[in-house]
Formats: sequence, structure tokens, C-alpha cells
Amino acid sequence: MFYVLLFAPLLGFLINGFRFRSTNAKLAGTIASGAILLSFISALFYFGQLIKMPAEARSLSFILFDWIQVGDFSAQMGFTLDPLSMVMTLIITGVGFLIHLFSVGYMDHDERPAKYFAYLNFFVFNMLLLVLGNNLLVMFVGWEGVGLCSYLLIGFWFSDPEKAAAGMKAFITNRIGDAGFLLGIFTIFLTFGTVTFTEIASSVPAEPLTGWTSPITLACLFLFIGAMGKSAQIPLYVWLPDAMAGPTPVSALIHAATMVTAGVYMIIRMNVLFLAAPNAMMIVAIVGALTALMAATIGLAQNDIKKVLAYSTVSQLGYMFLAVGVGAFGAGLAHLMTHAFFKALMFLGSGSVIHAMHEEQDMRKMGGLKKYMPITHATFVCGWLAIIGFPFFSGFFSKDEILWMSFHSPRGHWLLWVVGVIAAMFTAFYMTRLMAMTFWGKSRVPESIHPHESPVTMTIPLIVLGFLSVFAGWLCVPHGLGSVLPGHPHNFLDQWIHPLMGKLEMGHGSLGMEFGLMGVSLVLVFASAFMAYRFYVVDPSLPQKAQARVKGLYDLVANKYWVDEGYFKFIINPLVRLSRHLWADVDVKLIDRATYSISDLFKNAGGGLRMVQSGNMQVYALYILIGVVVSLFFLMAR
Amino acid sequence: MAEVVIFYVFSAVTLFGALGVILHPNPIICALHLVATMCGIAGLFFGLNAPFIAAVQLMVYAGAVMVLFLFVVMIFNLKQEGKHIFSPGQFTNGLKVLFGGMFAGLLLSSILFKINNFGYLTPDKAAPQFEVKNIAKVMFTDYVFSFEILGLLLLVIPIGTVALSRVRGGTHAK
Amino acid sequence: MGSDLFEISVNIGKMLGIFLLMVQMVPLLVWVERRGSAFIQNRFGPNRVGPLGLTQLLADAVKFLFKEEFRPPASVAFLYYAAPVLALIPGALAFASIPLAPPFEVTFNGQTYKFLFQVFDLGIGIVFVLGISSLGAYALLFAGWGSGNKYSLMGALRASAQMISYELALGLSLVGILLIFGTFSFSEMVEMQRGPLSFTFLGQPTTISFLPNWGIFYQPLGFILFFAATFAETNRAPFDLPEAEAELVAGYHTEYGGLKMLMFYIGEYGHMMVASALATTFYFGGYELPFGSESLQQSFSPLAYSFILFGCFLTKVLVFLWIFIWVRWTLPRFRYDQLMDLGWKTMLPWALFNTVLTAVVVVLFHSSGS
Amino acid sequence: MLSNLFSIGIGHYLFVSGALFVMGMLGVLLRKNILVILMSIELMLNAVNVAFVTFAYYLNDVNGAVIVLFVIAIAATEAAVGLALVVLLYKNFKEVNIRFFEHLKG
Amino acid sequence: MDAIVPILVLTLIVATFGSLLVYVSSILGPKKHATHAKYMPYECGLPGQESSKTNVSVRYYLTAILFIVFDIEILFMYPWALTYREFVEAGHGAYIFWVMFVFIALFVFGLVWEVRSKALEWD
Repeated sequence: MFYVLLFAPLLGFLINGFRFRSTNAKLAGTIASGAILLSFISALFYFGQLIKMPAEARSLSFILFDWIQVGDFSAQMGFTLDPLSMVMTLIITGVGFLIHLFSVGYMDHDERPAKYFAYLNFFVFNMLLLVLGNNLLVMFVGWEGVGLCSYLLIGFWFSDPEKAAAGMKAFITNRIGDAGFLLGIFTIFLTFGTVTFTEIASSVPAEPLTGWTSPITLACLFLFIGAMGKSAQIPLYVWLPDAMAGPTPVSALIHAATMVTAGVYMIIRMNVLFLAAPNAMMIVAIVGALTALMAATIGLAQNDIKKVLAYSTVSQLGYMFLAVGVGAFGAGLAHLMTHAFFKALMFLGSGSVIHAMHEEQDMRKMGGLKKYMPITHATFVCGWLAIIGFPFFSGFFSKDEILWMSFHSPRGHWLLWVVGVIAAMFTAFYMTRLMAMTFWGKSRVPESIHPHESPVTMTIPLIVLGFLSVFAGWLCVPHGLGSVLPGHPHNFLDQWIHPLMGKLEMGHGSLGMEFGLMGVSLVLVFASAFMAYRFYVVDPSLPQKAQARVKGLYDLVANKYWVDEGYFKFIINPLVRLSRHLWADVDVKLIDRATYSISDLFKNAGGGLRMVQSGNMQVYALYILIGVVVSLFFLMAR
Repeated sequence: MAEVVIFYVFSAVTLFGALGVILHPNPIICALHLVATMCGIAGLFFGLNAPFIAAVQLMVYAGAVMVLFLFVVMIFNLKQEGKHIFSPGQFTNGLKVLFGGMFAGLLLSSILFKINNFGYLTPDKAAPQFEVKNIAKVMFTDYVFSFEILGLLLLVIPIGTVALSRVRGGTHAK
Repeated sequence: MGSDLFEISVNIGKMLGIFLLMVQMVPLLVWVERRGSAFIQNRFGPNRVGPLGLTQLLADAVKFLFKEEFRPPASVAFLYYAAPVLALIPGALAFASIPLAPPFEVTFNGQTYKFLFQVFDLGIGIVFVLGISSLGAYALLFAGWGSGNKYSLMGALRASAQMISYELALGLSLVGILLIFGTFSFSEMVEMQRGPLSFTFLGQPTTISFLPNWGIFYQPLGFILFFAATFAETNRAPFDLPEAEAELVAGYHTEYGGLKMLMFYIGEYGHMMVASALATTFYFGGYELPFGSESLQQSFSPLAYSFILFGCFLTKVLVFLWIFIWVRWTLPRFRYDQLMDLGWKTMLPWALFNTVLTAVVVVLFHSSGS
Repeated sequence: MLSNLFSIGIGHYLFVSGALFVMGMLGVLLRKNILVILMSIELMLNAVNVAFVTFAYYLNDVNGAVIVLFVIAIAATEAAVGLALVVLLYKNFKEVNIRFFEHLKG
Repeated sequence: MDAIVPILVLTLIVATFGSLLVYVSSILGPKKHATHAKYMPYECGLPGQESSKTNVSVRYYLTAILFIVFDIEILFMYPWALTYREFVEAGHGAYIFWVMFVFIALFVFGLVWEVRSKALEWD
């Protein structure tokens, strides 16, 4: 059963991979979706099994085979189903299935649907490897695999050079992170002599180490570099907005719901290690908060609907890192889950819009789509309310928990809270702006385009995800909030993963403080959302005036702080120049000359030895015989 | 007594056949000698209490491989041109014989002088280790992977030979 | 061979007896064939010499004896003479390994000896017979190449290509029988076919008392494939392409005459007898009587009972031999491409199917009970 | 010494195996005809088989017998491929002398 | 193992019998003067067309190669079939079935390839 869970996507990949020339999107989609559905059902089965177990013993392990045995080092191809990987598996297969279903409609007219679905299945397989592996190496295999699939899918329409370039950019940026991750694995192996999660967790010292150069801190920082790459944090976030070149369901699955959260998952998985390195956690929290803020500001000025969502994703990922950085792993996971739902929903919704608009992504050419696409609009509203943190929608609970934790946790700081709230404010603004420009207000749709509601295979996933976006938050109601709500809902998710978490004493903050802070953030969020509504629906001329007033700031934001250009100017171009010099001066003049002279030597020597190689097979056999006789003599003489 | 007869009769057939293979100028006669060798070896297997392997030897070598050899010789009439049966080259041939002799001396003398030391190895004639069922059990449990790989090899070989025999005008021609 | 003179001499006598049985069947079969073909074709056949033309055989034998000995100059002497001798050996060896009746015990000089009713029992019966009969191709190749005649060579090549092609289907059709019986040994197989039809069905022992426990009821498809393949193995009609006189003069024995020709005939009929004996042993209970063996066994002495069963075996074999002859004079000859197609593209897949089917059925019938 | 001749043991079979191997080796080294070289290779493989079965019998170990079955299978297929190559060579060059095919000369 | 002595003896007997027949016919048969025509290879009385360097179809030897391969596959099925019942009764029926099923699947794949590549077509 477990192998069904793990290998059904691989099987789907193989089937679709072998018939990659097929253009039958329905069949390919059915195979791929069926594989994921099978996987999802098995995951549900195991979920039922885990729930029945006592809380401390919730762990099932499966060893496929011994993978590597070298000296002291041993790694198994082994998998663990524990509460944490269970949640991830359910998200991956569940959301993955919905997105596969959506793709059937979305990729209907594509030329290579079988290839697309094969990649998508392969991605799910690798993602499952990543979350289910019981040691860092298996995780790394999955980590690389999802990177590969991400590259393949971003560049899926590779005939467009820009899109192919976006794929390469994602891949190369990820390589930097992966190098860090690999260094982290090495450091961990050097320190603990093992790469298995449970063994690492049990051998981490109980007392936190405050030094900057302690191996644990180093390992954590290296791992975090890996997470930066995969989860698009400053400074390696630049690939994610470009990754929107891929098909929209890919953006939903890989670049919103699952792959980009792998970094967060990895840190939660290694939480015991990170708790022992407070400095590393501080870096994580600061980078997360800054990313949340910076990406949110960039999102304010984007006009491409998918770019807005991409920056929003980066920003929300920043929130998650903020959460895990201050030790609120449960909150991080909760936000990971709710974000997977509402962001996948919004990406799919945007896909539906783009599909309806005939591949038009510019929001300035939309507007007033509400009356053409009622279902898309209704579900999008759910996602919008969830992301801005409207009370009792899913994002509200998780985001509020993060903000409260960043203030209250012993590893937190009030500055982090301030940054978080400002980011939340901006989030509310740009999301409302997106809603307003796309669905509300007057239509700016060109004459030639007739928007229409999407087919039923596309709307069903939207409806299911909309439902989840609204209600999933009740799985992770913050403790303080739960105590005053009717029925006193527990923080189910926190309790669920509690056995896996290291010990971090949170203390009891005052309930009044918590509600006060929540009130402040809610007021700011509502105010900013209302302002955006005023700007883009009530009086569409206002944005122009506002832009003119803060022109410098606007340009800075609209051009994404010139980060890409900066990278080119200060890193890539100097590197290219340096390597050109290396090639022209060192390689050609020094190394080549040396190797040529050496090769000349061998060439001449070989000319002499060429006589030996007469082409006469029997003489070759004679050489073998001579060798055998000589070695026999040696053996017998001993 | 029976085992002495078996051993000497069949090893005589085997070695005589082998001599014929390496000394006779006509490839057809060589092949026929090889058939005799194969039958002799099958007899030796009988003597070693392995009748199944002996029968397999008969079926595969005597019944299939040698038939193929004879087919090829007969169909293509691969007669030897010229009267030399050995490769030319006095020096290398001398070396070959010299080292071959040294190898033979080392190998056979080491076996000969160890015959008495091998006395402690007494076969358990009643032991069922050569019953085909035991062979099969080992083959389908311990060696099951090799077995499936062999299946793959047996898939590849005919494809390769069929492809080879259809090539016209060299290996690179279309 | 035996531990004392009595045992050795009985064994040698048994060996000679069984071999001569095989050789002496040949003239009889020739007569049956000629009379039978005449009967089928609405003619008389040989009916002048002796009663029913039976002594025609003797006359023929004498005629063969006094034929001129002749060897074409283009031939290779050793191969040319060795081929007919070689044609005898595989059939004789294979026939000698088949049990013709259960073992019997004889008391002589106060000592009890146990004799097998066969020349030797290797315990790996089937594989040995297949291994030995695969040597049959050499007789053809020797004759074909040794005659120095291109028609002989072509006939030999055709015959051996046909033999090896059908050996596949033959060997594969036996896998089903092995799956059912789980043994290579002929005598164990025959033992297993004693009594009424009984098997385990879904873990329930089931007995059908009005049918004997014969292999044919477990392997009907396997039997058909096996029997068809033996026709090709023996180069009999409708698979007698190598001797197709319209195309190849007379096949690989074009250049043979007299007793040498006769030896090829003995080889061919020997093959037929081996095939019939094998079919009997695998699928029709061997020497076992279909019914009533218990009462017979009690009313006769063991030696006499052995001979009664031997008669039973011989009867079954003769029925098959008659079928061989009947088919030869009923069916037309195949074309060579049809023949190869039948072997490779029809019988081989069906035999594979039979194997898989039998394996599935064995799993279904046997595993649910435990 | 003479009694050794009549009490057959492991050494006798190994001696035959060794002798067979040496003959096959000399055939490979010395013969001119590719076909005969192939046959000599078969001789060597069979010598090894004899050694395998001998050891399996005298050491009471069934593994030797299993290996022999694999060797037989692989050697037979090797002969099939080898012959296909020889036939191809013969069809193209009308030549079976191994010294003719020295195109891999350095 | 002792069964091999009867095999040897029987082989000897049959070979002697056969050689005897060949020899007897050479003694008893008439000796006639041979003509040139009699010494020619027999081709239904027509003069020999050409040498024995005939162009025989390459398919014979292809058939032989395929036979070797399939023969080995079938040989490996024999031990399998022999122990099949024992595996099944020990409760490993599915295992031993799939072991051979994979093998047979490869076999079938090869056979189908050969048929489709027209290596088995005779014309």
C-alpha cells in the first residue's frame, strides 16, 4: 500500500513518458490524475492508520533497500510516515490531484500533453521522495528531482527563448542553493556521523549553542542557503517571478503549493537542530521578514496577474520562514497548509482567467470579469479573503498566529512583528488591487476577446480549493483565540506534529496583548484594503496621481528594486569577464601548452609502442597468456 | 569400478575430440570432433552425478550449438584456403607454444601433485544436492536476479543476431 | 549393470530384447503401412506373398540384403557410412529409457533380484530423451553433407531446420506436464496416473471415478501440441518436406540404397515408436490399465502381471502408431513456409499459452487449500 | 602411484578440465581459421564447466551446478553471436583467416 | 550414475549392429562395373547442373540461432516447472509464478519482435 502511495506517480510518469508523442490530452490527463488519485487514497488510508495510533508512536517506516554502505557511512532508501510527512503528503497528493484535474482542461489544446503530464507526475513522485525520505540523502534526491521537474516545466514551452531562459534561471539559482544544502549535509555528517533524521535529532545537544562558528550553526546556515534557493528567499528569490513562464497549473502546484515550501518543510523537519542554533534561527527569521516585506512592496506595482501572485508567494514564504525562525514551527506548517490551499486556488483562478482571456496576462486589459466568470470570481473571493486575513478565513488563523508568535516567542522581537504587520498591510493592498483590476470595476477587455467561464474540470478544483481556503483554518486555531471562540477549538495541527518538535519554552503571553495586537493588524489591513478599493474601483484616476507624487519610490518598486540588474552588473558580468580572462590567458597560454607538450611526449612514446598493437587478435591473447603465466609464477613462488 | 570406466572412456573421448578440434585442417571435421568432445563432457557430468546438467549439455551444445556450427560450415562452405592450418609467424608462434607449455605445466603439475591432498574431499553420493529440485530452488531464490537478467540477455541476443545477419555491405551500410 | 552373473545376463538379455523389439517392429510397421495405405486408398496392397502378404517383409529383407553396395565418389566415406548407423542410436537409446511395465522381482538361487522393465532409469527421463533425440539431427547432416549431392544437403538442412523448430514446441508443450506431475522420471509419472481421476480443486480433494487419472485430462492442449510436434520431429507426413520428391529427389537419403536405406527407415520408425511411447507415458497412463488394475494384480503373479501391463502398454503404443500411419495417408503435405509458420508462429505461442495457463491453474487449485 | 589411477578423485576430473582448457587455449592462440578459434573458445568454456561441476560434486555444494547452467546458456548465446559475426565477415570478405582482419592495427 | 553403463553398452550394441548391416551388404551385394553416369551425383537422371557451391538461404542458420536461444529459455523452464508445485504448496505460489512470468514475458517479447522483423518468413 505504501509503495502504491509512493510509486503510483512514478508509474504514471513511465506510462505517459513512454507515450510522450501522444496528443490525446484527455487520456494522458486521466492516466496522470488517476495515478495521483491512487496516491491520495493511499495517503488517506495511512492517515486513518496514524490517527488510530497513540500520539507518541505515530511513525511508520518503510525500508526499500540499503542504498549506500561505505565504511561508517550508511544510508538506506528508507521512508518515514510520521505526522509531519503525513500532512505534507496529503497536501501534495490532494492539491496535486486537483491541479492535475484542472490541467486536463487547461492543457486541452496543447501539442504535447503526454509530456506535460509525465513531468507533472514525475514532479509529484520526487516531491513525495523529498517529504517521505527518512534521511537527508533521500530528501536530497527528491530535492534535486523537483528542481529538475521545475526546470522542465517552467521551460515547457521551450520554443519561446524567454521561457526557456526562465527555466534556466530557475535551475541555476537553485543550483546555488543546492550547493549550500549539500554542504549542510556534509557538515551534518561530519558532526553527527549520520544523515538519518531520527538519529540526528537524538544526538543534538540539549543546550543551544550560541557561537557563530559551531558546526551546528554552520550546518543550519548551509541548510538555510538550500532553503533560500528552493523557497525563493532573499537573495535567491529572483527565479520565482520568472518561473511564471510555465503553464499556470505548474505555477500553482510547484511554485505556490508544494515545491517552494520544501525549504520550510526541511527546516521544520530539522527543527531540533535549528533550535540548538539560535543565531541561525535569527538569520532565518530576519531573512523571512525582510522577504515578506520586500516582495509585498514589489507586488504593489506589478501589472501581470501571475507576477503579482508570484511576489505574493514569495512574501508568504517569507512569513513561513519568519514563523519557523522564531520557533513557531506549528504556525509555519499551518501557514504552509493554508497557503497551499488559497494560493493554489488563486493560481488556478488566474489560470482560469488567463484561459478565458486567451493567454492575456496583463491586468490592465481585464476588469469587470465578474459577470462573465461567476464561479471563478466567487472562489477567487474566498482566496482573497483568506490571504488578507479576513477573520475566520483560513489565512486569518495562520497569519495571526505567526504575527503573535513573532512578537511573543523568546526567539522573536517586536521589530519582526512590525515588519510582519506592514507586509500584511501591503498584502491586503495589492491583493485587493488584483481583485479590483481583474474582476471588478469597468471592463477594459479588448473587443476581440470574449471571456467565458471555464469547463467543469477546471471549476471543480476551484470550488474544492475555495472550500478548503475558507474552512481549513479551523484545523489550526491559535491557542489564545481558541479559548474565547465558541466551542473552544483546539489547534489540531500543532498537537498533531507536537511529538516531533524540539522543546522551546514559550511561556504564557497575556491574552489582552494578543487581542490588542490582532486588533491593530486587522485595522491596518482593513484600512489598506479599503484604500485599494477606493483607488481601483471607486476612482480609477487616483493611482496615476499617487504614482506621480511618489515617482521615485514607485519606479524603485515597479522595477523590483533593480535586483536582477544588480545581479547582472555585480555578479554575473564580472564572472563572465573573469572567466573570459581565465580562458584566454590561463587556459590557452598556460594549461593548454603544458598539456600539449605532455601529449606530444605520449604521442611519440605511443608511436613506439604502436608496434605492440598489431591488430592480430592471437598476439593479444598471447599477451594475456604471458600475464597469466607471470602472475601464476608470482602466486606459486610465494 | 563403474566410475573408473566412465571416467576413462569419456575423458578419452573428450581429450581426443579436443585434439581433433585444434589439429584437423578441415573445419567440418573440427566441428565433428567438437561434437564428440561435447558428448564426452556430458558423460563426465554423468560420472559426476549431475545427469541433468549432462542432458542440458547434450541438448544445448551437441543439439543446438554444434548444429549451428555445422549449418554455417555447410551453408557457406567455409573451406580452408591454403595448406597452413596455423597462423604464420615463427617468433610469435614459438612464444605462444612456450608460454602455453609453461601455463600447462604450472596448471597440470599443480593438479597432479595435489591429487593425494585432495583425499579429504569425499563426495556425499547419497546427498541430494544435485537433484534438479535443489538446483531449481537455489536458482529461483538466490539467483533469481541473475535468472531474470539472463532472460533479458536471451531477448537481446536474437535481436542482435537477426539485425546482424540482415546487414548488407558492411556494418555501416544501410 | 548388476552385481553377479545372473543379474548381468538378465540385464543384457533385457537390453537386447528391447532393442530387437524395436527393430522387429519395423517390418511389421512397413507392412501395416502398406496395407493400411492401400485400405485407405481403396486398393489391395501387398497380398500375394504369404497369408495377407505377411511374408512380403521377408522377401523385402532378402532383397535389401543383396543390393549392390555403392558409394558415390563425391561423398565423404566416414560420414557417408556413419550416418545410417547414427540414425539408429538416438531412437534406440530413447526407447530404452522408457518403462514398458512396472519393475518385477525374480528369485534365483535363493536370492531375490529386482529388475526394471526398461534398460535403464536415469531419473531424469524427459530431459534425457530430449537430449538424446536432439542428436538425431547429426544423422541427417552427416548424410546430407557426406553424400556430396546438393539435393541431399538441401534435404538435410531442411530436415534439421524443421526438427529444431518443432523441438521448441515439443519441449515447451512438455512444461505443462512437468507442472502437473512435478517430476522428470517416467516411472513416477506413470505411478501418478494410476487410479481414477482425482485432483485437488480449491483445496477440496475431488475424484471422478469413471475416468482414469491420465495426463490427457489435465493437459488436453498440451497433448495436441505434443503430438503434432512429434509428427514433425519424425519427419512424417504431413511434415515430410525433407523427402519431398517433387522438389528434392528424395531428401537427405537420395544417395543411399540397400541396407543403409533400410537403416534410415528403422531410425524413422524408431522415432515414431519413441514418440508413441512418450505420448502414452505422458498422457495415457503409460503401462497402467485404465480400470480394474487392483483385481488383476491380485489374481496374477507379479511377473505375469508385469507382462500383462506390458501388453497394455504395447496396445496403446500400437494405437498411436496406427494414428501415425493413418494421418500420413490422409493429410496432404505442407508447403515449407507454412510448416515453419506453423511451428514458430502457431504452436510455439500456443505452447507458451498452455504453460502460463497451467501455471495459473496449479496456483489456483493448490494454494487456496493451505 | 598406480592405485591413484584407479581410485577416481577430484584430481582426475580437474586434470581433464585443465588439459581441455590448455588445448582450447592453444587452439585460440595458434589456429588460423576464425571458426575453429570460436570452437576452441567453446572448449575453454566447457573446461571451466567441468571444473565447476567437479568442485560442486566434491564439495557438496549446489551453487556450482547452478553456475554451470548459467555458463552454458551464456556460452551458447556467445557462440550464436560469434557465428553471426563470422558469417557476416565471410559474406563481405570471403575470408575466414583471422590474420586477414588486422584493421585495428595501431 | 550406474545407469550410464547400460547406455554405453547399448550404444555399443546398436553401433555394432549398424556397422554389421553396412558390412554385410557390402559382402553380399553384387559388384558391378561402374559407369561414368553412375558416379555422377543423382539428380533425377538429368546431368548435374552445377557445383555443390549452392546458394542456400541464410534463413536456415538464422533459424538455428533462434533455436539456440529459445531452447535455452525452455530448458530453464524445466527446473521451474519441476519445483513449481513445491513452491506453491509452501505458499510461495505468487512469487514463483511472477519469476517465470517476467521471463516468459521477455520470451514473448523476443518472439513477437522476431515475427515482426520477418526473420521467420520463408519464401
